[in-house]
Amino acid sequence: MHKYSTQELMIIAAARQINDGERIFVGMRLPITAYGVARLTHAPNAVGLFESGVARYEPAEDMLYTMCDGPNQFGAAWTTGLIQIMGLLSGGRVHAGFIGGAEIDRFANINTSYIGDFENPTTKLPGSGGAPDIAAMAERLIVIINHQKHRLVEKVDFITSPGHLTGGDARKKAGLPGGGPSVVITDRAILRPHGPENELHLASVHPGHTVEEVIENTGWDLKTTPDLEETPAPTKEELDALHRIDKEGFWRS
Amino acid sequence: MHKYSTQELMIIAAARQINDGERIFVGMRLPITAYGVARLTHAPNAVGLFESGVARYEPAEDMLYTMCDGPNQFGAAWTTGLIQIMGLLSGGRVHAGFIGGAEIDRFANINTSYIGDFENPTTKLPGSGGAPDIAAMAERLIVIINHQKHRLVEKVDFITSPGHLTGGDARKKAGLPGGGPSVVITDRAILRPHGPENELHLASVHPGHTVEEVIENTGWDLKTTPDLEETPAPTKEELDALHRIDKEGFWRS
Amino acid sequence: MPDGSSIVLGAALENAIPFAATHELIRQGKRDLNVVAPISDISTDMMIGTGCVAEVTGAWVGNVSGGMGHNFRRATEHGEPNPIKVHDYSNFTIGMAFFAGAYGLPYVPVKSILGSDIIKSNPQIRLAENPFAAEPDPVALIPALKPDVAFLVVQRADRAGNSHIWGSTGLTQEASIASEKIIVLADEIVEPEVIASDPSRVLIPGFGVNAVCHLPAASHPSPLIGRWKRDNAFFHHYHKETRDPDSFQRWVDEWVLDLPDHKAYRTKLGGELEELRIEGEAYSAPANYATD
Amino acid sequence: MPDGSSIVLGAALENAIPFAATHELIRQGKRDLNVVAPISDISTDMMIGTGCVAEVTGAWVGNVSGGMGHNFRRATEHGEPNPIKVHDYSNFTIGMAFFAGAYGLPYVPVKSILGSDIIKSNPQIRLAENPFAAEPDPVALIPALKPDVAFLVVQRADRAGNSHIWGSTGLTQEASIASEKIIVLADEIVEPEVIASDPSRVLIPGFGVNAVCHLPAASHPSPLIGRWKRDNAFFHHYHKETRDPDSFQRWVDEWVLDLPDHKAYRTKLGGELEELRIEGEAYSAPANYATD
Repeated sequence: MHKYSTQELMIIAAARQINDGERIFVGMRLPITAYGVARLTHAPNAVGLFESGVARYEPAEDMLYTMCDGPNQFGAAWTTGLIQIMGLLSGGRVHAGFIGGAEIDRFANINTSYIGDFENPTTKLPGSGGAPDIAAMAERLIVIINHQKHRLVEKVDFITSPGHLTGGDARKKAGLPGGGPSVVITDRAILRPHGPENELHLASVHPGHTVEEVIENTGWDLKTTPDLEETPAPTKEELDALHRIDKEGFWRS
Repeated sequence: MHKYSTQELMIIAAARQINDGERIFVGMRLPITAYGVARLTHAPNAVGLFESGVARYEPAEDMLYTMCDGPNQFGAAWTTGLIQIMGLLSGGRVHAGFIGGAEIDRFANINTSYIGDFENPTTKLPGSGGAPDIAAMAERLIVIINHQKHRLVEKVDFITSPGHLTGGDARKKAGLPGGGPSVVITDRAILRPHGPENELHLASVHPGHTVEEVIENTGWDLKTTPDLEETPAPTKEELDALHRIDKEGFWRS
Repeated sequence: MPDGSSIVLGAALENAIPFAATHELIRQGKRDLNVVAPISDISTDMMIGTGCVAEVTGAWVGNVSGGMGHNFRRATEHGEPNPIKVHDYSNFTIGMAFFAGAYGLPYVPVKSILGSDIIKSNPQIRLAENPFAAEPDPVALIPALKPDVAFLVVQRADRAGNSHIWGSTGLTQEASIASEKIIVLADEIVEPEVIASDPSRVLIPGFGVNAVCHLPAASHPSPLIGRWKRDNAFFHHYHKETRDPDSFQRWVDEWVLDLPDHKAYRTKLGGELEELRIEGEAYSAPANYATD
Repeated sequence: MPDGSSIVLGAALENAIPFAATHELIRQGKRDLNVVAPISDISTDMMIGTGCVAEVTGAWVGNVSGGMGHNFRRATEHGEPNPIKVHDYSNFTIGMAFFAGAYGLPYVPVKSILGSDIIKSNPQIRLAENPFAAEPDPVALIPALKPDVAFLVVQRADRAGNSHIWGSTGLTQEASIASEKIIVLADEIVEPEVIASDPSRVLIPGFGVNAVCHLPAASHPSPLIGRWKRDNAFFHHYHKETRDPDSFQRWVDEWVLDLPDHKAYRTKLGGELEELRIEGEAYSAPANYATD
């Protein structure tokens, strides 16, 4: 067995959500690295889309601080405007999007806007960026978030990016074309919507973590899927790919 | 006095409608030549816009058969898309547009679509192109048409491009932002909307033509403006500019 | 491509019209097509004349050099060779319809078709009130258009369809992205590095392209910026030779049906085509994409 | 530019942010501004901290390298130095608002903000039904945004403001054209022939530009493709040094208020700036615009 960090496991678990040939809406940091790992392993024909106006085949050669940095633009498939790239999303041409968040609730609604009342917030978060658009329009949504009780909550204070709203087919009723969150990857586990209510269930526990610990660190009464499993540890191929992308070991510690 | 053809007079009369510094939506053939004459004489800071996605300062160096020909693109200020250029029009940034037509009526509505009933036309004309957009949105509209009784009619069969509709402030009521036709230049005369009804009146008769002849060749009871004048003959400067543009003498005969 | 498809044969207006694709569709005897574009010059007229077309969705059909399109008139006025249905748009409103189709908007509200009887002849366009205005403020709602296949001519592409285009593009980008499939006709096939050297010159990325064909002069007789001049005489010749159905049949036999492919068409043009080839050099100033 | 103006300080997202303009507006002590952009990184945060801002219209305010924007939080949570009103948009919806403002559409109907509470926090966005759908089909109507002034950084421009930009542009084109005035900050001033050699690389033509300033590295610490790398350390430094109002005041004194102009800022950066200068060469393949 190979040594890996929790962050590395999260990235690799996220990379596994990408299928070959798919168009993926990639956010910053962790998702961008996950995209790179997927391209270098099982998804050599995936396409990465960045809302600022970039589409890439190969992952960038150098470390990126933002999606707009030179190395993400050099040799890109397309450098264009936001409307062209987010328009692919809005036009239903994007298979999956990656987003993070400050809070997520049991129907996978995500808050990156306001803690407390939006008219008088206790904490003002930076805001939405393009996350609502990605959550609304991508065929499926992959969410990455750190697993703490104050982040995985019964009900978010503000739905920045719609998950399954009030559950069941609420998304469809609200007129949302995209399929919504299909998976939530945390540093402890993988959660998936399950059953007719589309409530997030525990689907997989990362090696070294327990079901009890995951439930304790979740802000609602977390149920498990019938086929609960342990997240497979990263393979050597996956870790090699990650180390090729993450040259400086940013995600290793 | 200098020799000139009727076509040359029409072009020069049209060129005089362009003020310096204006953004002008230029069509093909006669208007493109008129734009060139204006730029080389009294309007050296005008900008020419072409709906295919071209903006130019200097007129093209070579003969153009269409606005998309290479000489109209080489050295342009901007080669882009239709939405960017027509969007300037739609956004209220265009001072004047030039259009022609097969039929025009006494409120300066223009038909380039159907003669007869549109569901069963006796003649199907090529259609609108961008003319309705230009007629709707430009601050003012310059119309160029040959002066024949079957072209200047009481009421057009089909309003492709709106003039003053049913007259008066009908344009405003219809929600049209642009000011509508300000002048109609023919091979015999210049007509302008006049009075509260915005009906086309005879404003200027070209040298060598008479008021009676113009009225006879108009399909409605054409009235004259109080300050009816004779169209000033082209100056040497104007004719020189035209011959610089029209190198091959296309408009001379 | 099945009969009954809606197709875009160029959307740049008078340049880069994919005549090579037009000819091939005529040779294949496609039927019941809906030809969708602001203006595709005589490309549309010759497809109508050969009975390929059931519907025309656009702003203008004719011959930009010669005026009227004779086949278009015969079909709309007398139902010859078959009646066709015309869906009228202005250039800006069909642009908004493609924009909406490309980028997932159900419709776009515009001002620029108000007052035009096109609102009457095209029942797809609806009048509504702008809900944001305090006073009555009419707008016209243009629903999204999503054609089945777009054909476009580009100056250069790599084998994956990553394409460079320069010069005015009309509605090429919006019409292509709105379409379910995109077919690229490339004047030149280049190495991927050439395209990747300038990702801002890409109008349509390869991942959206379904097929790439290497076809020099595919836009003849329309021009392709920096590659081929407009063959104005050819347009006039077409206008003169298609005044009646018989002469049109002779024209289309000679220039389309009796030729096996676009290579034969280029060979038949011979020296006439060579005279249209742009030999001069007027290169763009380089842009640096270095990262360090 | 009067107090109370609505301004766009870059709309490309994380590159080409016109920090030189931000600094100058702070020095001039502008008040009651409405800062409009999807994301302008710490440009917005420092304008809020110096009391220039009454309203923020956008999708994200913070520090892309460091996370939260401390001044943004102080203003929204505690009204320090003054309360500000936030008009929430997502990136695509503010894009559509600029598109509508640029191209004369009163509003644009979108799907992509449905289900989000942004519809509640921003009453400008209204829900409606798609009149073209047979079944109930909700859409969100995004009204046009038309800011007063847009500042943008370009790699090169001529003295008339005809500008070349390459790399991703976010909403630069739509936000600029939507604005009443456009101010160009050019990294390099070139002869008109350089720009005219490639009219397809023009994002904003000179006839729409109100002023051009020659300001190298005007986007520092954000990157400018092919010219300047991102100064990531500077963003982290800002994050660390602006945690409380006093330390922010020291930072803004040192880096903005105590400096007379952008030249002094560049001099102060000195070798740090030189290390960000891109020295390499990775040129675009030429495009030929010859006509004959």
